[in-house]
Amino acid sequence: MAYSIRLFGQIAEMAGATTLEVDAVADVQSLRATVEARIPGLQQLPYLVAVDKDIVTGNAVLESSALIALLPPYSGG
Amino acid sequence: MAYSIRLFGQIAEMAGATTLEVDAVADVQSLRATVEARIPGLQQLPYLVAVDKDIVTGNAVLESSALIALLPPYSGG
Amino acid sequence: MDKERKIKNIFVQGAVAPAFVAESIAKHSTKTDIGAHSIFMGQVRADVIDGKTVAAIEYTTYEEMALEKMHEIREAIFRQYPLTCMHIHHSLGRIAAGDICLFVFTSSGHRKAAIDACAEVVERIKKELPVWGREIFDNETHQWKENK
Amino acid sequence: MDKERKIKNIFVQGAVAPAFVAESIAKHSTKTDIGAHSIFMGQVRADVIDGKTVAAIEYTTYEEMALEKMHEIREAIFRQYPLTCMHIHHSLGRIAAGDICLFVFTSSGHRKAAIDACAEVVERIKKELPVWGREIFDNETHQWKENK
Repeated sequence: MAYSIRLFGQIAEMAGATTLEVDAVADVQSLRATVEARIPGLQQLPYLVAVDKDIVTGNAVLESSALIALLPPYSGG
Repeated sequence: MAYSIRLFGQIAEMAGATTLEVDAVADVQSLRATVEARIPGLQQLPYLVAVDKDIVTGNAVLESSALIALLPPYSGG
Repeated sequence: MDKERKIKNIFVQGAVAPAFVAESIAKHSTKTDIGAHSIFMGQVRADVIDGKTVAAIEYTTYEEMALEKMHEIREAIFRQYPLTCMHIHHSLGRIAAGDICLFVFTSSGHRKAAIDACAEVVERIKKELPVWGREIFDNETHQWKENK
Repeated sequence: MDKERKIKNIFVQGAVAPAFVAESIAKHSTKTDIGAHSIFMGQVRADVIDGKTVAAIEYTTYEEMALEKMHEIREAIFRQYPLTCMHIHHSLGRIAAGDICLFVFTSSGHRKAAIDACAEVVERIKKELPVWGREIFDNETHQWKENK
């Protein structure tokens, strides 16, 4: 089991890719630790985690079917 | 000495004219009494008096050169 | 009349055309310090009153006074908000239901000033400009509007 | 996705043309219960940062999420305000300084609803839509914007 995480904006630029494959993790907190270890500089950025197109605030268990995305601060409009 | 008073909107319609000639009066209060006697229905309308293009609230002495206008409630925009 | 800015005419005979709005917007693309535009437009409603439908509103004004008043409002708004520009057009004459009778356009570096200034100008126009609208019904009777 | 209203696309490739704004306005002349239109437009500023000038902003989005979020915002706004209609267009891709990148258009019977709804939609778009703008400088370096 693994996730194909979607990366956007500045995070995609930092990773040099628009997706990142990571092994299964239990929850969003573990996910954050994992992706921060993989993408240099990410830890310094106040990014959001979206699961199934909703922002997760705090922690949450991750289903194996979860659609995960990492979102840097918004700047639309 | 007399004033040629400008009438607008509903007041012009009530008077059937866009100006009204009135003999000299001392102040705005006297003016109001005079025009209300001349224009039937005016007393029932909450109209404003403009002197030299400024609204007069309360009473004020009228110079002989005063440019007077009667303004019904606004409805622009 | 030596005021800070020249007194501008805001009155136009007839409705404000959407194409005119587009031209106004397009002219601002060279002003690259603008980040936000706010526009308000008044449109004549076909209100039904006692079974009669409003077909048009006929606008008249005390023009000399209205333009001086608008000038005062404009100066006050420019003092209050960091605006790049402000454009105002008010129709006179008979404006059919569905047509635009007022166009207020403010621009600024950032959204808050543009939005707040536009809203305040609209309120002040409604409250302070000597302009009168006569609602003409489909049977050619009429009644005078009054702003709330 | 059985929601009350259909999820609408708000994204357009490239700038919003003033002529498009005019067409949108003109389409509303048949809706004669409308008395007030409020429009907000965002325009790309040629900001100067550390001696470099912004030549364009390149917008990207997480489209599926943004459209769902926009749908939620739209539904909430329609519940809050008596609007006749609401139209939103956000640019994607490279938008040059001076061009329009956001167009929000609300209409109502009376001015307060149209104005307040428009202002609130703009705030929510800035705060809640997963959209990113990369400021491209005249020397082709860039930096990422962040909404305040």
